[in-house]
Amino acid sequence: MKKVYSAAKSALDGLLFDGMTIAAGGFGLCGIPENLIQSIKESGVKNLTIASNNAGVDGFGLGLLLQDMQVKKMISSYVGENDLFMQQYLAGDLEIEFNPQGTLAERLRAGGAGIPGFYTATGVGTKIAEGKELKEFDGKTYVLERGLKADLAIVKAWKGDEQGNLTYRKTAMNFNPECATAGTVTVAEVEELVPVGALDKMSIHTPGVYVQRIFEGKHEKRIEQRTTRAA
Amino acid sequence: MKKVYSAAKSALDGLLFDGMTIAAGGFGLCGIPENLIQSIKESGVKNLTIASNNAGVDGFGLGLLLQDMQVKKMISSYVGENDLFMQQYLAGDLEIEFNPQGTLAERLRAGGAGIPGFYTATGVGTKIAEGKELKEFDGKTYVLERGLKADLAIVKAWKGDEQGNLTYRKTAMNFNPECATAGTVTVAEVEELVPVGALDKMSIHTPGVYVQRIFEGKHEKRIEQRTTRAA
Amino acid sequence: MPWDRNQMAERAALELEDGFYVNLGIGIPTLVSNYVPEDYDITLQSENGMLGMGAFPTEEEIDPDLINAGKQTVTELERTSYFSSSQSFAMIRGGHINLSILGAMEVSETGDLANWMIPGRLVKGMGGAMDLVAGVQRIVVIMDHANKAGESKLLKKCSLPLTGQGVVDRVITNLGVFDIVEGGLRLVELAPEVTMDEVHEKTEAAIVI
Amino acid sequence: MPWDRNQMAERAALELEDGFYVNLGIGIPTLVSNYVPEDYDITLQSENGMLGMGAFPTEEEIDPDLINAGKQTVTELERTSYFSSSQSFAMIRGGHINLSILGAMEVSETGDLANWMIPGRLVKGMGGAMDLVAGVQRIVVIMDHANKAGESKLLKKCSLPLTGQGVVDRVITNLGVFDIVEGGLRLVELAPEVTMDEVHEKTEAAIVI
Repeated sequence: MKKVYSAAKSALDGLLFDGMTIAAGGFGLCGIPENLIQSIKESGVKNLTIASNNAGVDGFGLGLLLQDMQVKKMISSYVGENDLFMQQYLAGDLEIEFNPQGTLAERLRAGGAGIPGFYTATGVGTKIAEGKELKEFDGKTYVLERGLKADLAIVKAWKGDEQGNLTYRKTAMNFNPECATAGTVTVAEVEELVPVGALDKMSIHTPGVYVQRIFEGKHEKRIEQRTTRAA
Repeated sequence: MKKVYSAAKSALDGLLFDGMTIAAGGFGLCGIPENLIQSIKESGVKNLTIASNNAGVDGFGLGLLLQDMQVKKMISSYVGENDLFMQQYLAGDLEIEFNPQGTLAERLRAGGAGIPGFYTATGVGTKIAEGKELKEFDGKTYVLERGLKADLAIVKAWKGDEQGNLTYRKTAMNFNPECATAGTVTVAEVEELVPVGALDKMSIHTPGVYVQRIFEGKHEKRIEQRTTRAA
Repeated sequence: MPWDRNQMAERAALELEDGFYVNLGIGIPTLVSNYVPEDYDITLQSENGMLGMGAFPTEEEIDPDLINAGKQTVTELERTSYFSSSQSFAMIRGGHINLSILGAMEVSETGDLANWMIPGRLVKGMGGAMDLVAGVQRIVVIMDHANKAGESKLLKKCSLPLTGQGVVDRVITNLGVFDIVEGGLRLVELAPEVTMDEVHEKTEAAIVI
Repeated sequence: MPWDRNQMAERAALELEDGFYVNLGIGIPTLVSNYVPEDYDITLQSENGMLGMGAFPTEEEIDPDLINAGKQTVTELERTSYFSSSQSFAMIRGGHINLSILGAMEVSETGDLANWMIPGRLVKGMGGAMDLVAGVQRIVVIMDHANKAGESKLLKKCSLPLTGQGVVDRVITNLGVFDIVEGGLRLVELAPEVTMDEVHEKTEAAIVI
């Protein structure tokens, strides 16, 4: 069982199909699977539903998939940074399902954990709860949210090994561990592929059981809001 | 805000009351909060409901709390290793609520995560689901399980710092992270209290926000099933 | 004289207690961190997965793997821990964060809060705001008392789609500090030289004594 | 000649596929690890929070912080990762473990499994068994075909309280291998010199061809 691939293209071989659902890690442009997104763009696959907290920016990250209208629907909490996105959205070419950020994260975790539904107070009394089942627990009202699974999860980690074990770095972790669990197949790109045993066993954030394919890639790691103080 | 205490007794000061619910980390005798259990025994607090995967052994771990009949009810998945437990159970002095191990773990996580209920396939069609709400998702039946919170959580970690950040070691992690989130107040005992900044930031398994009190203790770490192979 | 942005942030800093874990929204709430008392041990949570958020980095310190929920580059502290999004919101939803200070477009007299969408305008999404207002122990809103057209933002009922229902504990505006209580807003404090008459005039929501 | 314990375990090892993540119950299932083909890359999960469980330790290697779900001391491997109980069962419940091989007291012709309590006897609890049978992709049971009184353990309906309903995929007994299919048990394989007549005689559950 070899999990290691040479690059994004081979790692995605046979996995893509029109109309599929993809869960993508990353928050803004931080910790996004840059190489896999680029390769999905090049594949030309269409009608994608993508669960990702954000939608990238024009010309980078998930924004790349908008250039050829590959995305049918986004499941996101915030999509403000992308003009092309907004054009397609306003033109009715792109559907968006807004999920509160914590609900999206928990939906992905639940999907990966075999939990088809859970109750949360988030969104009760708002548009988000409309049409969803409400239930009272101990006198407080909660809304039923569904676990979310994806045909494919694409994630980015700092280091990974040949068994698919992954370690993330700082806030580049974000949604990646949840997405990794929610994919029927999960493909991981890492900055550094290390020998099995080289990772600290107590800081393997995604155990290899969740990762079917892995490759080492180069990462631009573009910064969205460069904010500094005087030295 | 000083979280550091000198020992179990002072760390528990003012927290114990008769009839309270305690969530206790550990699996078997592995990763149990030895010092806190001993101190709870000495406090004489009564009528406890304890959520813990197991119930210790005679004279060690949670078994200590049975000697003076301090426990009213256990919420556990397996309690086989304790004669005194069985005597009190058979005599009707001790109530037990069996939870499947994964359901117990998820109930504690949910309790700590503000999720009052979740659906699982575990136990559907068995005694465990009797009297609980069933619901169908995508043609499969699931049972509603409730989030579980405790008045107090007692956990044991390998290393911790003065901010309450905790790092566990190997399988001594087990239920400790879940219990830490489920306590209204959480007290942690560690093998080594280290300066803030000394823990690897990517392997802090329990962030300090969950820990209100912490102390360094000595640990016997008794082994339940010493099993070896020839060298 | 009504408070300016910085004075509102300074007033909001009085909401902090030593040892608090706090989540600050973008905009004026971010300024609150400039007014934390020196002897207080305050830990800032950033909902993208960080507890113990530090200052903005120097040019040399910039790390693309280290940003806050506003996607700005930040730094870490000795105490910092990192975690995934589901863990971050478990912390928020589970009531482990003591205080969130955030901005709003409207607040109602029953504590409803609207700050994520204006019908007819481009909707960017709620991000983590709905989780924060539903989960954090105490919600303090900082906002101008009236909008640019001079209309009260403290309403009987929000006109905009809600972010959360009955979630606000306290509102700090340029005119004063108000708690949401049974029956409406209770005045806690007035900005210097602001009169009760002015507040009444500029407030649609019921004010209770 | 019916299989003995080791032969049942050896037969069960044929259920493994290269790359599988596997959870083995206590008792005979544990023996399966002795028969893993050398060229297979198999990872054992231990539900107390470990993926990549190694052999028992030598005296020198014993570590009280390193035990398996049977509370026995074990060792780690290069590939090993550790995680908390909720993460361990997220893995199990979410269907990420390929195969679980476990013992049973009774299995019904519809795949019901009973292995955790006998009414009137001391009940110790189900541990992780209910989660495993409900969540793991494929459930293979190893058990004797009949109990000590000679009564079939493959029943039309379990007499004991269930661990899981309709969860068993395959049963390996000392007499042979049986799949749970529409209508009952389908014989997959007989132990050497065991006849179909003997199986019919010793099986209460319906056998389909």
